[in-house]
Amino acid sequence: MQFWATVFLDGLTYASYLFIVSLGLTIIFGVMKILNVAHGSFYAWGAYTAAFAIGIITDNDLPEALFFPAILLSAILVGIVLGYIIERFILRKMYNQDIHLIVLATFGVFLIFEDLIIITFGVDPYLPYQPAMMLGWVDIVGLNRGVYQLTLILLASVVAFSCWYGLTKTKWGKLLQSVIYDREISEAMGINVTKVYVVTFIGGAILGALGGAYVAPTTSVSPGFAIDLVVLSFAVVVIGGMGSIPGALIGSLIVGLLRAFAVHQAPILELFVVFAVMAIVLIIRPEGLFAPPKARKI
Amino acid sequence: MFTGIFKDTSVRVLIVFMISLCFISSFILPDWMQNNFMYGLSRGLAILGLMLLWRTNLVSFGHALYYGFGAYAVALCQKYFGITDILLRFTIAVAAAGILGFFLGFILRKYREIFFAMLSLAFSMVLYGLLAKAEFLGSTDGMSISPSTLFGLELTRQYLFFLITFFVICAAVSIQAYLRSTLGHLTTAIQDNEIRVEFLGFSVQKAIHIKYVISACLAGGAGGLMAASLGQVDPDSMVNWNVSGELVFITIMSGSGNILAPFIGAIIFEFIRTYAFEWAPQAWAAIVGGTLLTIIFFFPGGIWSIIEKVFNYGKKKDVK
Amino acid sequence: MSSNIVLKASKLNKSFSGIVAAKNINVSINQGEIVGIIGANGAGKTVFVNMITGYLKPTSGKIEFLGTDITGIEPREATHIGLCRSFQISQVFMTMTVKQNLMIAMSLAKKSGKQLLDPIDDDEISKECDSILELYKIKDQKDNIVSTLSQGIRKLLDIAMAVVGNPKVILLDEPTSGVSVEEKFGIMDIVIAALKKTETSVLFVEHDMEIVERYVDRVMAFYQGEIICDAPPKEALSDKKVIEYVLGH
Amino acid sequence: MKIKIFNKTTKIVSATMLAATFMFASPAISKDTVKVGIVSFLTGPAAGVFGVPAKQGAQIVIDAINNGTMPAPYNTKGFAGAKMNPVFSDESGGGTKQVGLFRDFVEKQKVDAMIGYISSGNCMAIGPIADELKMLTVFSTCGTPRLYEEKLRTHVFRTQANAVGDSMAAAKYIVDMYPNEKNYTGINQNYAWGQDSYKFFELAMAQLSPGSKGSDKPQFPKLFVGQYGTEISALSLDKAKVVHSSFWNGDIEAFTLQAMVRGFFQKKIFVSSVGGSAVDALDKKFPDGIVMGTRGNVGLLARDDKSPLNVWFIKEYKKRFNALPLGPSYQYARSILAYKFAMDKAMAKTGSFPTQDQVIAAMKNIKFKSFTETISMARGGGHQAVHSVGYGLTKYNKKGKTPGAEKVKMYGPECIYPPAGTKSEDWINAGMPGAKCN
Repeated sequence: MQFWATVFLDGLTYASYLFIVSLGLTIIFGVMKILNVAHGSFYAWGAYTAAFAIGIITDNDLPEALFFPAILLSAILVGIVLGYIIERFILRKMYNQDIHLIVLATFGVFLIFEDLIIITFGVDPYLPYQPAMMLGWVDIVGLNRGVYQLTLILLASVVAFSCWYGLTKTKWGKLLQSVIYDREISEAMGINVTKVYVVTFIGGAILGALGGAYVAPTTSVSPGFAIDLVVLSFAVVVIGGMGSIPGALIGSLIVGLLRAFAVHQAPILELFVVFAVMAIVLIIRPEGLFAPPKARKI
Repeated sequence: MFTGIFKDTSVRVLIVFMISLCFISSFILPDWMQNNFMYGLSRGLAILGLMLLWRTNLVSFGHALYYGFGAYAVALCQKYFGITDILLRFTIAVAAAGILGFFLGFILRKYREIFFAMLSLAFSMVLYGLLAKAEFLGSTDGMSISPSTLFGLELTRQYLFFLITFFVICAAVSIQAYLRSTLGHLTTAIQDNEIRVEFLGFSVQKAIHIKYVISACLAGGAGGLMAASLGQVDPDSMVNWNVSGELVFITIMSGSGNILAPFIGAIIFEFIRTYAFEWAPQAWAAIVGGTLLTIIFFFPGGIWSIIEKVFNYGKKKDVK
Repeated sequence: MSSNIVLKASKLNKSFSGIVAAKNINVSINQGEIVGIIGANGAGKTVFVNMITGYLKPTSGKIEFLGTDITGIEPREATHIGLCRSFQISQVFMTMTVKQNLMIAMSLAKKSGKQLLDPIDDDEISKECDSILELYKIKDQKDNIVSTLSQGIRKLLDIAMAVVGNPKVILLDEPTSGVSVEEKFGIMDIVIAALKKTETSVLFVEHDMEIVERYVDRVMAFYQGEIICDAPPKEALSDKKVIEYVLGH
Repeated sequence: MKIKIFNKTTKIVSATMLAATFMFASPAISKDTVKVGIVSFLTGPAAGVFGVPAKQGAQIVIDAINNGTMPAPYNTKGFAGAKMNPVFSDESGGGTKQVGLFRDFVEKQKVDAMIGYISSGNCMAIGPIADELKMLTVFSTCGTPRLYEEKLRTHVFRTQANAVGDSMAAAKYIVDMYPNEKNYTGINQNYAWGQDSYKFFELAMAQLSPGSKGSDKPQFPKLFVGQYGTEISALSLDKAKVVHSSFWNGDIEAFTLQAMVRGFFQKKIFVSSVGGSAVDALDKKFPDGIVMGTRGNVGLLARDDKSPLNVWFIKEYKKRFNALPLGPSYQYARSILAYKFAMDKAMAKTGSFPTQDQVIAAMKNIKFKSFTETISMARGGGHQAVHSVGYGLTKYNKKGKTPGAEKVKMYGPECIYPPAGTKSEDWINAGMPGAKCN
């Protein structure tokens, strides 16, 4: 009992973290049909900026309550700035290009931003542990849990809900879905697709950054810590179905729980299992478990 | 298959280029450059393989799977059977990758575009997951590889380089033979119109499968030679996803114009890497990324298109 | 007569999830015969053609080709046994030249197995291609990239690629659709002349009644998946069922 | 026809040659400078707390020796009189890439020696190549015992003792301080260093604490993962109270943080063989009472050591980088000292500027004075250093407002390393014959 509860909770925490990051990735793919490797940069920059902000707050002994707004703001800031730059100056020039070229371009962008981090923030690791420390821990089924990590689950649920609401209940969301469904038609219907793209990309970027920013307090923010995450979130997105939001949710749950179980039972399979599932899903359901609807083209 | 292959301009240029490369690098250029040529030519084989797929508009974001598989095949054969003969090493690497490619091909030949890319990525990461964690495979340390021999004799770097060049020539020439064949043209035709190919009476999937296995063999051979010339294999520099990305990058950088392009591209990449690392050890990734963007935006045809402009060579002979 | 029946379809039925697209179709085509298939859109013409060439599998029924049962074979096998087709929207390799298109088609028809690894530019095949280009009057276009050529030329190339293996039967799916009025007779003259030479039986789907009257020996009129009339053009086009359901006046 | 092709190709060839001559660049070395490649992590997760402090430690000593401002016994100017011209390079990117770079250093940059390397994975990769290319190489930090136990090296030295001692000492410390703890588990990075560290910890425990039992699920996460929530749960569920870890770089910090906020250290006895760096990074937040090692009498454990070299080093380091030197700073500086010692010794012997072979001969079996103790290259055929290894309990020093340690125990080399020529594994399993512990 305790064992399964633990595995579940570990998995859930990890899944929440994956979900926030891969949600941005999947939305960007769904709308723009772009597989954005540079998503890792959003994550890393979000983390660094948040770490930086937290540093400022603690150094000046500002009230600890500021931590959370600071985290949120740095995510938004990073998302808007990086998102806009990349969309405006790289991707917009490539929309009609071959999809593989675009992936490669984002790979290039990723490499560049990796090093820009070192130039901007230096190589010393940042340890913005204060928020996590502030919340302390609670005992769940006889096991201490960092409260901060648990709030990650909360954040993920909030993001998931607002995302669902935004897409299904608001005008903007409907707009977005029509673009996802068929770009040409929507353009013909007079939707300003370029505008939709910018907003989407920035939105996705903010989510990526938020993932990083929120995880920052639980880890040592050091150069190159986004590399593994990029491909991991790819796995999540592919498993769930590229461009599908419920897919991202299910995908991250599957990956999170599987990994948790592997670490507890057979640590050696930890990495293997995730990608094995990715491959299997692609083989039996190439479109992913939750493939978004596709416009039929004759 | 090979009848009159040596009348082919591309083949002649390739051979002359390779031989003169051997010449200048052993008599004119400083020794260290030989390493870069060696790595460049070895990796070039993998690029050649990706180029083939690219001509059918298939881009594999997991070709490091075969690259690494070939390399580890060499490493394991040394560890367990003490095989160090370069000919054996090359054959083993090619065969191992070929077999793997043959089986995965049955699945992958059904896939196109991003799904093909993603599934290949998944397969390569499965291998990575195993190698990085399995202690008997050296986990993230990988394994070191002793210098190659030939018929029991120690090989100097010099001769290793010559042999690699020789392998490369053989491989490239056979690829040219393949490209000028009906089958070769067919695969470019597939990219153009699959339905027609089916109604001309040839199975599209079969054609793609054949091509996939060929490119797997090339990537495997590349990995094998790389392992032999570097003396070390490890998952992060042989199998991880960013290695695949790097390979695709070099492919785009080289351009799909000609069988010589991949090798020139790969060699240039080696020099970029070396100098980026020497001049800016903390910003080499940015330099590589910058080059990548520059190529994509300003030279979509890759280096080969530049060479064509400069020498206005190869236009008519080009298969496309 | 029955001796030289090349293609025989009996009791063909096809339905897509309940909707009937072909109902109890019985057809037999003789060697060298030229048959026109007419009918309003959705009458089941193309479905019929697709079933014959194996692009669709009939729900029930039997197709015989030179006496052997070929029901539901793969398109490529159909091609191999000499049952070819052209397409409503011409299916050619846009990025290649006319000659290259035909070279690929020809060498696939002539070569097999290891031969496929021999160089494609092989003199005798090249000669044969030229003669076909000659036959289809597109020789002067042979070094142009297809995407730069007119619909008419593409149609001709499309058909030429279908006949390289000199098939017994060829199905032309609306050979003149999308072709300019000036071109259409020219094209048909060329095609029919060429196919008559090789004694190939032709089955072609056509909307254009001028074309039908002018070239076919026999007309099959389709209506709601059924053949409502199978007769020489004169009678067929004066048949009142046909006038009512097909010609629609 | 032929001629035409020939023209084209000659063009291509000449172009290549042209390009080549552009790239032509290899400066000649005069005898008044020695060019030395110094490799440590300058990018990636290991840069901040390992690579960069290591580089800084080296810089201080190199400059001091070049200017002759180093305290005795290293107060003579230069290395065998020659100024050292260091070329710093990045260690990240995996062993294969490092091997490629090593070849560049030797054949392109024509260095006189190579110093450094932190990751055991890289040392395992570089070792064979160094011998193959006949390049004097001094490893500073990496600790896998395989390096010399697989085969002796001709051109490779290591001024840092290997993992055996760290694990032995850890086991001894546990036995001394917590004699009743019989169950232990571990979390170690999944590569040479982590695997060996835990392996020898297990072997040592089996000998030193009869009836002790290792967990059946020790954790071996991949390097640089950064998220350990699940591993921490797994360890917490494990009934073993002692948790051994050889984590280093960003990982130890990430782990400490994530474990700290879950009250992990209150429930477990955590033994960290390299954790020193995290202590400074977390400063006063770092939990007290963690069994902390620094792989030798350096860094955290050497803060109060009053020997003149050490005092000088800490002072200089503070002055220049406004921080305290960490373990790696000591380890790299130490390698530089060993190199100078050998150069001068060879110079004194031959009377002229020594060749590489003379330097190698000179470096074998040396006993050279390091910051806190004299280190002898007494193993691995005179190529492998041994020195004492200490552990202590972390204790924040309220007055000095600096992290520190209490209950520090140092274990001498003769106590924790096998005698020369014996394989560590056999020696431990045989019950450590001839071990001299005080």
